[in-house]
Amino acid sequence: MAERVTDIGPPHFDQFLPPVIKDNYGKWKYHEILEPGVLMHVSESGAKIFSVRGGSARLVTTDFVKELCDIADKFCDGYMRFTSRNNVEFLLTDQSKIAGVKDACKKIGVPIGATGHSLSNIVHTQGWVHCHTPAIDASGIVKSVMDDLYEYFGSHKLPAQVRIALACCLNMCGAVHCSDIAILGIHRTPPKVAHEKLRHLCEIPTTISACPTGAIRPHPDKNLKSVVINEERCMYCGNCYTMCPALPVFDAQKGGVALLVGGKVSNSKTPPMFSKLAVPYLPNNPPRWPEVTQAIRKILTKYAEGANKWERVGEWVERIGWEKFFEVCEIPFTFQHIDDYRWAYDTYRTSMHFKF
Amino acid sequence: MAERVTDIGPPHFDQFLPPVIKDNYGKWKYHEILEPGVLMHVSESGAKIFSVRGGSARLVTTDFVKELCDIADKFCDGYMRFTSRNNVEFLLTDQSKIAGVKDACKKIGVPIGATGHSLSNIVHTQGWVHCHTPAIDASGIVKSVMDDLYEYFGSHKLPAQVRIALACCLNMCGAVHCSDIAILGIHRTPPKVAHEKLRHLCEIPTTISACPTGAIRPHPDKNLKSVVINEERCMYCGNCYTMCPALPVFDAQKGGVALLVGGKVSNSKTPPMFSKLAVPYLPNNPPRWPEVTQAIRKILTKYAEGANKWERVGEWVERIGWEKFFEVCEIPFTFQHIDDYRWAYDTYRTSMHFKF
Amino acid sequence: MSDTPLLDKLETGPWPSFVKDLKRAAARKPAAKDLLRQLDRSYKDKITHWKHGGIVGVLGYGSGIIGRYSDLPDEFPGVEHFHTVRVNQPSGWFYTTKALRDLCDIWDRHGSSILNVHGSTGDMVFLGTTTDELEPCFAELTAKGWDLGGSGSAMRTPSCCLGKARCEYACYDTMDLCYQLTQEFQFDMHRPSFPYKYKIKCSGCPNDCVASVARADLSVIGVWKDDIRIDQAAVKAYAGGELKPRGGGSPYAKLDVKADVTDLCPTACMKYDGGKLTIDNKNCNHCMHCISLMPQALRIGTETGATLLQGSHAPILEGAQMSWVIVPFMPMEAPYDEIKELIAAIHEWWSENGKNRERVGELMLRLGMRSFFKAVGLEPPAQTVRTPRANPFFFWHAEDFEAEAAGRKYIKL
Amino acid sequence: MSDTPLLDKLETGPWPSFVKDLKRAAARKPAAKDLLRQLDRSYKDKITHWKHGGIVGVLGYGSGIIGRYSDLPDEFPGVEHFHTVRVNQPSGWFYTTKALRDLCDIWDRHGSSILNVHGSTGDMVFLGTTTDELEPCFAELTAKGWDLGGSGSAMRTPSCCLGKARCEYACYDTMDLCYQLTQEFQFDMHRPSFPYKYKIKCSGCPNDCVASVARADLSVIGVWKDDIRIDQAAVKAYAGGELKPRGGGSPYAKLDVKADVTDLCPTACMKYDGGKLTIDNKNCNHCMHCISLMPQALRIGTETGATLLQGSHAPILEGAQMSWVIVPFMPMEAPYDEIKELIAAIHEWWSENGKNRERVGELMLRLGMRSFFKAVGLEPPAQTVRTPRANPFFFWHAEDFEAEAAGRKYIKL
Ligand code: SRM
Ligand code: SRM
Ligand code: SRM
Ligand code: SRM
Ligand code: SF4
Ligand code: SF4
Ligand code: SF4
Ligand code: SF4
Ligand code: SF4
Ligand code: SF4
Ligand code: SF4
Ligand code: SF4
Repeated sequence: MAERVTDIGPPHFDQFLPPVIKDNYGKWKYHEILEPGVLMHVSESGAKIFSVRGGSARLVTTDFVKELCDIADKFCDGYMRFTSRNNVEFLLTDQSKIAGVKDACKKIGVPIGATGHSLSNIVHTQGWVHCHTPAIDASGIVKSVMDDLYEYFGSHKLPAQVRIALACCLNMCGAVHCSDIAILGIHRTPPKVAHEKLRHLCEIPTTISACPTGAIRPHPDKNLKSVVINEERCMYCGNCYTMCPALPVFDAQKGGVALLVGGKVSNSKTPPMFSKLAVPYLPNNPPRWPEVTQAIRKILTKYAEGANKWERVGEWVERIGWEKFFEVCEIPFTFQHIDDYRWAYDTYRTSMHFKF
Repeated sequence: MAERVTDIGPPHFDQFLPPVIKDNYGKWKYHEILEPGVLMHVSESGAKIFSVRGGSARLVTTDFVKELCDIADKFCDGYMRFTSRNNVEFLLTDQSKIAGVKDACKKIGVPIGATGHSLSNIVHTQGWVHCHTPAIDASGIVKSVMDDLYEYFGSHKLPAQVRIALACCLNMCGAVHCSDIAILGIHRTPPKVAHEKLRHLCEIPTTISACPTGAIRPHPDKNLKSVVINEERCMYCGNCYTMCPALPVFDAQKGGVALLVGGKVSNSKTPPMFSKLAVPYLPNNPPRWPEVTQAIRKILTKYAEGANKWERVGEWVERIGWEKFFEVCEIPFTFQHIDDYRWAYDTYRTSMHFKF
Repeated sequence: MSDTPLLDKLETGPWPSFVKDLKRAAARKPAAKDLLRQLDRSYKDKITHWKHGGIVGVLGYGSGIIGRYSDLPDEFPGVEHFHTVRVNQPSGWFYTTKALRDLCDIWDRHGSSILNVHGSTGDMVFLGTTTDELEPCFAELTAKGWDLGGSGSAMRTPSCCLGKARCEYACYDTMDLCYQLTQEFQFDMHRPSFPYKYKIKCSGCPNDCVASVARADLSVIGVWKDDIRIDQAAVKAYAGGELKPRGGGSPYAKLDVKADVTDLCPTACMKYDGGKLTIDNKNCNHCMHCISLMPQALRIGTETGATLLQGSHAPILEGAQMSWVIVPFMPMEAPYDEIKELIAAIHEWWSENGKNRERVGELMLRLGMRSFFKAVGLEPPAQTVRTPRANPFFFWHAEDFEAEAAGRKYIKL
Repeated sequence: MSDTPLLDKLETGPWPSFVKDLKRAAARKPAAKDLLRQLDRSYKDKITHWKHGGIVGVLGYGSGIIGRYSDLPDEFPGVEHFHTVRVNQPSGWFYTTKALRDLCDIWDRHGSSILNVHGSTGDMVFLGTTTDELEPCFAELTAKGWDLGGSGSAMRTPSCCLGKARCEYACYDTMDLCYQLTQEFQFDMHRPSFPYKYKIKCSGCPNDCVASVARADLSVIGVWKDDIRIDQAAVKAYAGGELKPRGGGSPYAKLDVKADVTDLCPTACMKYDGGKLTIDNKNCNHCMHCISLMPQALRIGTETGATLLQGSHAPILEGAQMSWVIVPFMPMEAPYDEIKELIAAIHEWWSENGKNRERVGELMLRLGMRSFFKAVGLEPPAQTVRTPRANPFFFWHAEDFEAEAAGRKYIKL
């Protein structure tokens, strides 16, 4: 047997860079967005690179990837990349080939866009396709929302860029917590303790200490070697389930979607912001989640109407005030909106700076 | 014996109001500040009331109060009041008598001012005059600082009003936590346990639970009926001493003054703000506390030079950024400045919005 | 040589000298003399010479008096006992000289002749007397119509700005409300039975001239709901320099209406084109900036009342808090039943749930806002938060699921 | 009737349909077919049908593979085992078609033919294979020069924006740093021995195109220290409308340099009088707004490097955190010794003090910043805080008193 190769890390990126990049590495001077989805970067040397950006479902097949390769082979000397939001980019130096790339993309159903003031691809997670803790599916909701908001992907109509992300449970693998609009799968009932399984599968001290609110206690019946959950304290985070498979936190009826809005990560004008709870609950309604798509469309539309130029969703909301945001979007204010976790105090209105 | 009178509350204010106020109660239309310390309020009816505002040490004698009464009797038909910052106000309707009031005030050493863009009186507390927990005196520091900054009391030179407050310990009876400049007496050493006294004077569970950081434990020697203090956890708040006289938290050498800046309570432009730690320690140096007066003068001067029109101290600091404030005032940044209490996270810089 | 060599250094300088003043009392009162001597000793030792307070008071009251004893009674016998008497001030700190002289005379007879005008909470504080003088002093006070303020775990002396008495910005009658609430809660003020202290402060408008947002468990701050009244002619006069900004209280001779007022409006809801000033009042957040700079051109609206905010206190134990909005708008007219009932409900909830020495604001944080709002029967207003929660850790109650079954929706679609 | 009646509804609509795509794999792969069938069942039941993951992996590695088993293996035998393989992406997600085809071929041979391009951390995620295929798959990957990414309590796959490869804003070579750090920490990536996961993300400038501030225990964000370079002629061209704002990426045809740029500068450090644009660079906070709107007129400075921020993570357990500044400026040149040593020191401190499943940011909060800065040998920079503490509860150590004795002053007088 040949020696096993380990710890080599990924290939060096150099071998994947088109010659124009190698030649102009670190020398780019400025860029233009020629049309939605098409970027031109110009080097100090005068060299140019064109990038055509296309949407992808992210959950794809090798067939699809090979189709992308076909396009890159035909127009881009075999060079392409993916973006930090799971879009694909075709890299080329011959401007005349842009049309060809766009046509070829159209044929395989890849929409062009995601630049500038567009709605880019939805960063998302596994959902029912691969994970054990989701409250919702990921890919199906993403498909439904992007179908509905398709017009914004391939245009620059919005007051600023808009970034939606989805996470199927509170672990937030989609890192939705700083998104313009966050789609979050939530459980709403405490875990049900499977005493028989627990004794075999779980370490009781670890399970107890996993709970951020201290809701888990050893079962009073010592022989059971299990735990009980103080349901009043549980906020359904599922962290105990991560540590102990005998504590499933699912409820097909009560689980669903929460929407958080107003987050961002860029430093442009305002510092990075967390997304804040906007809609505490929408039903989990496969295969097309109509309530979710409608609610997002409503928020996005109100934003597009109300925001100033260059204003991100969160900047718009902060400017008009959350109480006005709720009014404009017709979202009733509920107890769920009021923070009662660790740093709750900092969210309270300790001023007269509010509107009626 | 006559029946004991209790629970009558204070006299109704009506009997203390001058006729012009009774007649124009709720009908005031606008005011002017005729000169520093002199206000004119004009009613819808056209009636006017003039108020002459004078400074007071707050810690006074009946002799002094009677001197004030003499002035009010002579010029104000016996009407006067005190303000929420312990200044005295003489209320009159005959504008020609203002000069008389001012002269009379001068004679008894009462300075005129505290209106508009001035430095008003320093709200303060008992200090060594009457309290059991102070790290510093109150009245002496106030006198020293006001002597030093006297020019700002009777003028409108500053970019906005400036409010200084003093509290002689962390209980903060002066409510200094929202002041433009806060003078705070601090202890810097853990309480010394007087085991003999403790057993007689203090309830151990109450004492233990008084400590916000959980630094107090029952003494391992049960017979002692006392406690021990984990010195690493103690941040010298003195709360245990409030509950238990056997835990004095004084140290004549180490105690001293901290300055916090940038607080406000009005809603003008910006919402109310807490004061933040500027100078973590200045020596406790009676009778004139030169380091304290110099540090305050320095901060006030830098503010007066650097602030925009109408900008309160906190608004100025927030605009230029704390790192620049430290630079401008030549205050070295220390570990003490970095929050490590309950809501510390919200004070951290989670952005690229800083200056070099 | 002087008895008080260090303090003597505080006799000079332009600011009123408490040392000079107190020396007058010292000339006739041994207590005042020994106070200065002990204070001088503290200046030398850099340490207080007061013992931890003891429990003293007047008959039937649990508050109003702060006991105080010297830790050097042999050296300073005049201050062996040196208790303070908190005299509840009248609303707005208005006095006649007659009343003030009465008070001085009482204190000359029964105490050190030293006092604070006023204490931080608002009381007139008589500083320094002995235990046996307390009852006679109290008797004389009540005879003249005065009563004690609060201390300990009780309702504390409410205070207020002068409001409608002399301020054009007052959105409700602060002095009357303060008086009425003080009367309403006399029992709770004098018989400490709360988990901790409870303070009320009433400001007539968002300028908050009694700093209520920072130091009152209940902050009552005046506000209007309708439109700021504009006198366009006066706006012109400001723009032209005939009227001085801030009534003349600033170093700036002339107002630049755009740069100084509309550009600094925090909601950017004002417009000034050099001619007419307009305000989009629905977006105004009542910060008062524009009104303060142009008091003759702008006036508060006419649909007025108050915002209730709750929870502020000094940093012990959880860190300082400011009060936060619990009722965005409440009309504020005598007999003030609504606010009185609410305060009673708050006290009930707090007394039932509060731990010893837990301020109401700390309890709200510990139990959560839902518990509070439910208990006192208020709807949670969107104005209570500056921003909704960022974390996803929210609770669902059976009543939420029932409401959903009955049709509750979380957004109108 | 279709096997997947609910999923079929997702085949229509303009956005790429994963259902349509996956059906192609389903036609040749039983695993893919059963994945769709089981997913359809989840759509019906509104519940996941995956069991809690088990521990599987390749020899010698403790990470890179996520074990996954169906809870309905009898109904969907094709996904009884359905593990994922995390393939460490190349810096900036650049590929040649040759490389991509190789990867696809490997996955066609050893897995379901389904994958994510890419996972949220950055890996290319091969979705769904059986335990016995793991080792052969890994062998083929390494043979072609690929390796696995991280999982579990380990160093996770670092990622980066494309930086100098195609962006004029890059303040350092993100792709190179990402590669070098990935190589440096191979051992820690594949052998979980940290208290919890540790993520590094590298963005070339404050636009932060890999969202590092939100989701990296160590966020490396490019920045410059000197002046923004201005091309005044281009400024004129923007003002005149010859150049489009944001390179043409907005709905707005023409830039109003004052209203759109200088008035929105968060530090108000820019001036434009209709002619020349000036910047008070000492007060610029590098927000990038002006540069983004006028990329042909403004360029980042030339004294460049990176800011290090630490501590971000998702909400479990204490609530989400963003990273905060720990080193305002570090030059960032190969061989990157300074940052490598700092990371090693951080790991040491965290490994020694961190509780099981405690992220480094949570540990910093628990032990306090002094403990952290001391341990890793950094001075606390004023930039680490947005604002100093408001509470008065600060600690003093013996070393502070010693420093005072040696002359330390807390303000220069
Ligand atoms: C390709 C990509 C980096 C990569 O290595 O993959 C990228 C590329 C560029 N970004 Fe970005 N950004 C990319 C993700 C991001 C992210 C991360 C994310 O969305 O998760 C952010 C932070 C988002 C946030 O704040 O929530 C981001 C915030 C920005 C901004 C700030 C805009 C703002 O208003 O806040 C700019 C400036 C601008 O757009 O003018 C920017 C500017 C740019 C420029 C113009 C930089 C340049 O000169 O080349 C690039 C083209 C932008 C465009 O398409 O309009 N990039 N950019 C990423 C494309 C993602 C996608 O497919 O949609
Ligand atoms: C007399 C007094 C109320 C009382 O019942 O005693 C009072 C009276 C007035 N205040 Fe005040 N304020 C009084 C304490 C306060 C306080 C409380 C404090 O300092 O502890 C504040 C909040 C301070 C803070 O934010 O930290 C306060 C913040 C204001 C403001 C907001 C100014 C700002 O820039 O933030 C205004 C508006 C203005 O000055 O134009 C104001 C305006 C006024 C006006 C103009 C109201 C009016 O139309 O009559 C009064 C004369 C102001 C002047 O002297 O320039 N008053 N004012 C208090 C005088 C205190 C003193 O002797 O110095
Ligand atoms: C006399 C006075 C200071 C002054 O010189 O004006 C005062 C004096 C004392 N305060 Fe105070 N407080 C006084 C107003 C305040 C204020 C300001 C206010 O009420 O607006 C505050 C901040 C606001 C608040 O309530 O939070 C205040 C916050 C405290 C605290 C901390 C409470 C907290 O929740 O953080 C304590 C500690 C305690 O209660 O154990 C305290 C405790 C004390 C004690 C009783 C000392 C103790 O540990 O038991 C002091 C007695 C001193 C003495 O011997 O005379 N005092 N105290 C003020 C009352 C005079 C009056 O009735 O008018
Ligand atoms: C595959 C992936 C989602 C995706 O579809 O892209 C993923 C999937 C899982 N994540 Fe994640 N996380 C993934 C990126 C993230 C990110 C985003 C990032 O790295 O930028 C985050 C938020 C940032 C962060 O690290 O805080 C994230 C925060 C979590 C957490 C919460 C950690 C926290 O401190 O709050 C957990 C819970 C845990 O570790 O026990 C978690 C746990 C998990 C587990 C292992 C489930 C579990 O409870 O053990 C998921 C396995 C799903 C499966 O069966 O495939 N995952 N996870 C992402 C990794 C792909 C890759 O390697 O490229
Ligand atoms: S967000 Fe939750 S359910 Fe979704 S992939 Fe991550 S851990 Fe799994
Ligand atoms: S779901 Fe979360 S809150 Fe509920 S018991 Fe489990 S760990 Fe605790
Ligand atoms: S601040 Fe402290 S020392 Fe000063 S009066 Fe209040 S309790 Fe006493
Ligand atoms: S001084 Fe404060 S922190 Fe120190 S032991 Fe006493 S209560 Fe605890
Ligand atoms: S709070 Fe408002 S109403 Fe009261 S005195 Fe101050 S400015 Fe006037
Ligand atoms: S009160 Fe404040 S918010 Fe309202 S219009 Fe005036 S400046 Fe603007
Ligand atoms: S983070 Fe900055 S350097 Fe990197 S791609 Fe985005 S804009 Fe360019
Ligand atoms: S980068 Fe931001 S802060 Fe700096 S000059 Fe430009 S807009 Fe202003």
